[in-house]
Amino acid sequence: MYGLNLVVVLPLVAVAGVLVWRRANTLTWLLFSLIGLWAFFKFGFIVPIPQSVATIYLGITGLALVCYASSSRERLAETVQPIVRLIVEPRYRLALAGLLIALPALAAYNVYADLTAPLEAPGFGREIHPPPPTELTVHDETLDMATADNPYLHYHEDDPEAYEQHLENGRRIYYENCFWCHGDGMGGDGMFAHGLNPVPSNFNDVGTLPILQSSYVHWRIAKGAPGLPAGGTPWDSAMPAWEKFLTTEEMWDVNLFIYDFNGYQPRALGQH
Amino acid sequence: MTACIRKGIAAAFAALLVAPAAAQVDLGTEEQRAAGKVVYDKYCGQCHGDAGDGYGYATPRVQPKPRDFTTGKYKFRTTPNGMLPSDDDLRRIIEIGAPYTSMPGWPNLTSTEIQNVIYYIKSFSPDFENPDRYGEPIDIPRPLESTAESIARGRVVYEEQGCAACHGDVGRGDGPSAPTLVDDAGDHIRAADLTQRWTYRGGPTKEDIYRTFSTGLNGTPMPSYADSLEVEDRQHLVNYVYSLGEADDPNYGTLITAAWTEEAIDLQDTEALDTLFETAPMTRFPLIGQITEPGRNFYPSATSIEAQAVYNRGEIAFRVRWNDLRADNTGRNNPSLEVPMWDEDNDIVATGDEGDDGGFFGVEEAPADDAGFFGVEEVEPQDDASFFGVETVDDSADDFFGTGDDFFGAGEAASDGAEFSDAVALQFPASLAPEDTPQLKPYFLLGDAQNPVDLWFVNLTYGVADTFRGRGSEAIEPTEADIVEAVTSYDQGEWTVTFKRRRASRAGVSFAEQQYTPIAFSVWDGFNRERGNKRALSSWFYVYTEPSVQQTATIPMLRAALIVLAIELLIVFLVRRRARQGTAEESAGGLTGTEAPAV
Amino acid sequence: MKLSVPMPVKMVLLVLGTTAFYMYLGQIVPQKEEHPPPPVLISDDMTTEDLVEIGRELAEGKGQCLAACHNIGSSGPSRYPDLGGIGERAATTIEGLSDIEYLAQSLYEPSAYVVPGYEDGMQPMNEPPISLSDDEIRAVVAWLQSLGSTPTVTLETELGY
Amino acid sequence: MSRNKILFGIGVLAFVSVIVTVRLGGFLVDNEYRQPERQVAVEEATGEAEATPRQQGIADEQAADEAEARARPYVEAEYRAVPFVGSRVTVWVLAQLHLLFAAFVLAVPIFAFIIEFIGYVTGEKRYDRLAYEFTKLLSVSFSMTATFGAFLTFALIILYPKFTNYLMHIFSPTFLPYVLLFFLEALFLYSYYYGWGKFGPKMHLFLGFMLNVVGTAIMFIANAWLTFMMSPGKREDVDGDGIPDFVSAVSESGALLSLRDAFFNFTWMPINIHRIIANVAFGGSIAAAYAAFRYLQARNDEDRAHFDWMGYVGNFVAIIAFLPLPFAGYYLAAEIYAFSQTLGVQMMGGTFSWLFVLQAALIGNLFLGANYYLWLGMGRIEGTAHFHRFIKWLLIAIALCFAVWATPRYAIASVSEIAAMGGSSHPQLSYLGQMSAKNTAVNILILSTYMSFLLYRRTGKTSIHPQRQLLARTQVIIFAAAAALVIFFGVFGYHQSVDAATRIRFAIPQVYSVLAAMVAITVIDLPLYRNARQTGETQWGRMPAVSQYALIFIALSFTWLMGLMGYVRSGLRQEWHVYGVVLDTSPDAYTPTLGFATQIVSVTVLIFFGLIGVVFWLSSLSGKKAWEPKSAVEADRLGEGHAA
Repeated sequence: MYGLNLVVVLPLVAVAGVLVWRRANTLTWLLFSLIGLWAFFKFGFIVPIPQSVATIYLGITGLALVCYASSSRERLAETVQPIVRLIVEPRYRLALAGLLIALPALAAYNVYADLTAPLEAPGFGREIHPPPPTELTVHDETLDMATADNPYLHYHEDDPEAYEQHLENGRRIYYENCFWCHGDGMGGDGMFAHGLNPVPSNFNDVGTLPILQSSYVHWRIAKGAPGLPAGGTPWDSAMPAWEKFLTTEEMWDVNLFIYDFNGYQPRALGQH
Repeated sequence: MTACIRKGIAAAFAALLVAPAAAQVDLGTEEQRAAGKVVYDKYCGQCHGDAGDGYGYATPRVQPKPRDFTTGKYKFRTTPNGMLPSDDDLRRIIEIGAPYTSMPGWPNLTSTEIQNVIYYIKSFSPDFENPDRYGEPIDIPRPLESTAESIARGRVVYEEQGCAACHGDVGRGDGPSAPTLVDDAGDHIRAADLTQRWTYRGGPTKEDIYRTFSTGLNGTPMPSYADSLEVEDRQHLVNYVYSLGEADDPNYGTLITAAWTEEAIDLQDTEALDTLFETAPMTRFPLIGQITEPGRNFYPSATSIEAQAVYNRGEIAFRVRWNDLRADNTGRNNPSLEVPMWDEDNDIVATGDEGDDGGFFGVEEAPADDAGFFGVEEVEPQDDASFFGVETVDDSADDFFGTGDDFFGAGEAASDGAEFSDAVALQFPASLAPEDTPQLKPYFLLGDAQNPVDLWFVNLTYGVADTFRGRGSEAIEPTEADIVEAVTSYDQGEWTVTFKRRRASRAGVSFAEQQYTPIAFSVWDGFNRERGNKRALSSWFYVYTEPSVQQTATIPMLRAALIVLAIELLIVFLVRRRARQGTAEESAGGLTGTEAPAV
Repeated sequence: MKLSVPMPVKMVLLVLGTTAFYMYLGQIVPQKEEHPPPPVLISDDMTTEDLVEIGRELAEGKGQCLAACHNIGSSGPSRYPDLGGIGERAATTIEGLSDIEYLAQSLYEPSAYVVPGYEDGMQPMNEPPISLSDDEIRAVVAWLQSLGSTPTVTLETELGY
Repeated sequence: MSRNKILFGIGVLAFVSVIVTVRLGGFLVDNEYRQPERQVAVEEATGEAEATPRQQGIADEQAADEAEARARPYVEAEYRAVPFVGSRVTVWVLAQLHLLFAAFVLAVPIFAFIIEFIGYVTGEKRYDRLAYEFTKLLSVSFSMTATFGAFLTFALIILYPKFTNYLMHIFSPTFLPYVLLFFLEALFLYSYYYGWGKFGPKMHLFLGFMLNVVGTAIMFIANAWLTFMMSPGKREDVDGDGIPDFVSAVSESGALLSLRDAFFNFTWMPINIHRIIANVAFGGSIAAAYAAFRYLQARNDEDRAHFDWMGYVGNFVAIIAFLPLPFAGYYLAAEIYAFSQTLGVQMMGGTFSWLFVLQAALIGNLFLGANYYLWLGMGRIEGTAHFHRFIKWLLIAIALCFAVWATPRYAIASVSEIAAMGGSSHPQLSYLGQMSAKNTAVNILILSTYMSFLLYRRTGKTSIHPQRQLLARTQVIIFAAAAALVIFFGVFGYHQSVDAATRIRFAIPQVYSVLAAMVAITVIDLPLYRNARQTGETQWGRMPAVSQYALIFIALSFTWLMGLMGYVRSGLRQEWHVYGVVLDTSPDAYTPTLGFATQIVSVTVLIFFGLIGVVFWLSSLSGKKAWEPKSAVEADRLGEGHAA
């Protein structure tokens, strides 16, 4: 749901509910907030968020919690008293000793995990949908990207038969050329997808086709990886420039087909 | 209403009368098949053909070929050899697919949809109406434990049954007969590489392996051993086959860590070299077909490659290994060989004549619609013919009869002489982007005009390394700026190639310590007629030269622990001291401080 | 004795700690040092091929053509026209102007002719902040010609400016 | 032997040994290669003592050197270098220090004057005293500003002679007015400060007013110099096509065409506006830090109460000025973009894009610190417990906005993370990395901080307005509506039907709804709490020490932020002294890394705080009791002159 990992999020919410119900004290709340948010940032998303961002968030969280704990005398006392009691009162001696050992151990483990983490190739920033050019020339035909639309889309209303023909042609093109990477079901999981980085575009995804104009998709089909701006890391992408192999009509047909197959409408033309 | 009930009772009686054989004939209702057709037309027809004849849009470029549903032959079944599959068998393949083929799993389909599709698929073949073609699913016993004895017994069975003839002595799919295997349609079919369990089409578990032995793969040379082997021997065989592979998962990596060594790297001293590489970390990288530039390869032979690296003060060495069903070390090959457009389509095989001197690749050319498909860029048929003709006449004669073949009997190899040799290449950027712009790399496919790449190429006919500079697929030129040495060996279906070069380079990339260098791989299988741009390749990965002086984790760990402990003790000390001191400040805690006591 | 840290010490610690924290933040973000483009020298005996090479360097560096404005074959930013194939188009863009004249005009007086569909936003290349010399502009013209056609400019060519 | 004698002895000894060493060294050098035998031989042969070849050689060399020195033409140096640190860092640090003190000196009179005016109108004495306390900080800071200004000028002339000369060429006519204004500034400042209580209130206010006018004028002149370096000209639609053209103030070779255009150049006014607002915020925070310093030093309740109040007012001034600062910043950035796309792209997308993540961290800290101080301030007033429950929600809102603002567009991520995300943007977080989300966050931050103020304002008071319930509810509704509008535009911007250009334009209604809400709520709040019944006494001076450290933290963050923004404003020009006209050809022409810049900024900030500490200390002296002799004997000996 919304990219959240419910297995982690729901228990956290449940614990929070219990704390509300049991009227937990400030210290418990603070500890819960810190640990809970840590768990949320680390495991709460189906697609995990990068470590660097999680660190920023946790830093802000920590700062906010300190502010909260010390924002009034009563609250500070509420927060600090249990800790002072733990340290001072003899009956907690065992717990204190445990804590004294556990925290350095945790720190040591953290260092260990850091140092022995498997090496990784250096990362890079990549724009998934980089800005398109304003104008696109395919096979000596220049399109204004802002206003161009699939020339066969209108057959959907005008001439269903011709529409079907274009769709069928698009289907042929797709399964002759595209499905090795983009997948039989267009999930971006074709038989070669596992060898590619970045992974091929997933056309089932609501964040791909519906947010793009069909002219954008046409640009991507026609110019492929070599036509990407630097932000799209053209050197890594395996998308061919299909204008070398396909006619303009064929590219528009496959464009039509992938939208139709997934039941999406291209994003409406922008007002310019 | 009553009519309905009556009809139902009648149907029940009818069912009772024709049982038990007819109970298995479940062809679904008209509506179910119609519903199945809708799903089939959307998701299946493009490969299996709208008429179920296994000839869809994708078929010409796909290997193994999509199932022809009109024949009623299915590979992966729980039913005895020659029988029709059960619905569950069909469902299993639809749900999870067949790995490393173009048949994906369809997790997006509901159970009902799958059932409907099954009914529709069944309607393509009249066999499904014949109760005699149905067989009881076999009983798959619980797998035996993989003891040494069991594996040893399995090995005996493996040898007795002649498995090695196709699958090779250690299971790399490199048996002497492997190059000659064809399925019922006459297409070449690869014997499974038993060492790479994740590529098993029928599944990687012991149950899956047992099932394949016991039922055979209909339509392929893989027979059923249900009659020739006792259940127990099959189970031992399962254990042996299972022991050949290391994992169910290839664990593909993204980085080679080049291990530091003080020792000299001598390519000629095989033993020392093996010792060097024994400890270097090994990474397996996925290989895929080159399908973006002309000379596209939709069914590459190699699906993965293992790589290692070691380096010392002056030199760096890479070792790569991959499995190949035959050492084609007699032909020609180089990265800039031209590949005619039509050679992309595996479909040519289907109509090929075994005896033809073109081997699997008859002269029939591409189907007509394909010629039109490439429009202006199409290679003219005349050229095709002459190009092909010249090639085959010259090379197959020279190479094959001239040099012979160490690994195979002349009989097997005669029909498909090694026109092209196996080859491998490492690819590096010709120069590294400055440190602060790590994102700039050359195009992964042989670079581009502005950002060239260097290829360390070994044609396994000669076993020496050549260097090429690539500025895109069309502009690959030999260079001699740096000397790369190589040694090669082929053993039991596995190629091992070791490259060595000085770390510093005059024209190409230098390997500094603790540097991430992009690396990519290409593998050519001569048997699969891979040459030039028709090859298996990888996208960019990295090689990291590990620091020559390794640091242990102990001291940093101790330091962290001690610092934390010291802070803890300090806090405990301060708090206790303050608590002892009295009562007044305690309630205010550390907040008010001492300078400004509360009013 | 009451254990307490004196106020000035606390204050100094606070100041040092906060400053150090911000400095640390500044160290962990990606670091990039930008150097001005190196000067490109044009000597009298350069051939057209040399000029193309220098023109390309100028276009990437000092001329800032490719940094934020133009692209070649639709790779890179695309606020202004694609330069891919411009050498071929240049001869026919404005009637009466040869390709060299047209390219020179575009560099010296960009506003004289604006490719339809684009805004007039280019700065004259011979004026600050770009300030290319006439010879450098010849080199850029040679490079532009080489995109899609054969360069013919030499250092003697009259550009008409 | 007395100490003085020992010291004297050591001095003599040192002097003698230096002389001896030098002489000895000279003797050794002279005799190094002497060959007595040969010299004797020559003497014998010719009968006269000839110069040795070596001596001859030395003499020749000297003569040649002298001749060369005489013939050497005068060459004007383009650059001179400072060893170790380099010229750029020297000028950088000096300029920054000058600017920080100047900002303080310009800002304090603004609010001192306003506070004095309030005191004059309301007749409350404490305002007058507060304004005086602020002004006390001025005189030392003023000398500091002048000192660093002189330092900076010398450094520029010595280290960048050619460029300084060029600036003189352009701006020489402005120097005389500048000096005159500076003189007037000194005049007004000292008469304002020393004339406290000596002039009539109106006259004194007039002096304060003039002080501000003159100060602002000085800043405007200096701004012209530095903005000229960034944008040497203006934009005007010359050819009438509706698109503004760039009109350069100087010729191609750099000769001045129009002083008017050079002075009123394109970025001059945006910088003026941005600086005035930023100065007030900065000045307020420094004054608050001074109050904190005094509060922590204070030994009696009266002082504590006074400085608590002063810190509160200083912080209030800082935050109120800070609220519109992001908008002024956007305006400045937009104008820079309009002046030159290259500069604009450089700033937002290029080298400096990470700087703005850093800026987000600083501003987030500022907001958090300011709110925190207000919440602690509720502790001054009795019976405010029921307001504490709001703190949690305000804090959550602020932390959320802070997090959104600090979310980078493209995160630093490892390969496996990128592989998992399918790119360097996270499918969910990438929305937060965009301008639209950040605008939303800033607006909510501002609204939340305003809420904190509002809450603080009503602690200890109960409205006696007849319509109080209705009015309070209206306030809540306005607040909720503004927040809802901001969030609606922020979220709706990402809807499929909205394209990117429209989404960015949604920032305008967001800003207007926030501003409108703040004005409307204030308008309602004034009558609502006029003559409100006091339910709890505000006990000034009843603040925990940590709140005072928070004030110092805020001042520090402000200073650091100013240093950082100075780097981006100056660094934008890259290798140009004057953008597009005078190229920097010194070895320092490159743009340093952000890491290096933050080091320099940190060093500058530390120096500034060291010096401002001295200023604080000096100012605190005037509050101390006059020195008195410790004993009667001493008093007798020293006489009675000190008593005054």
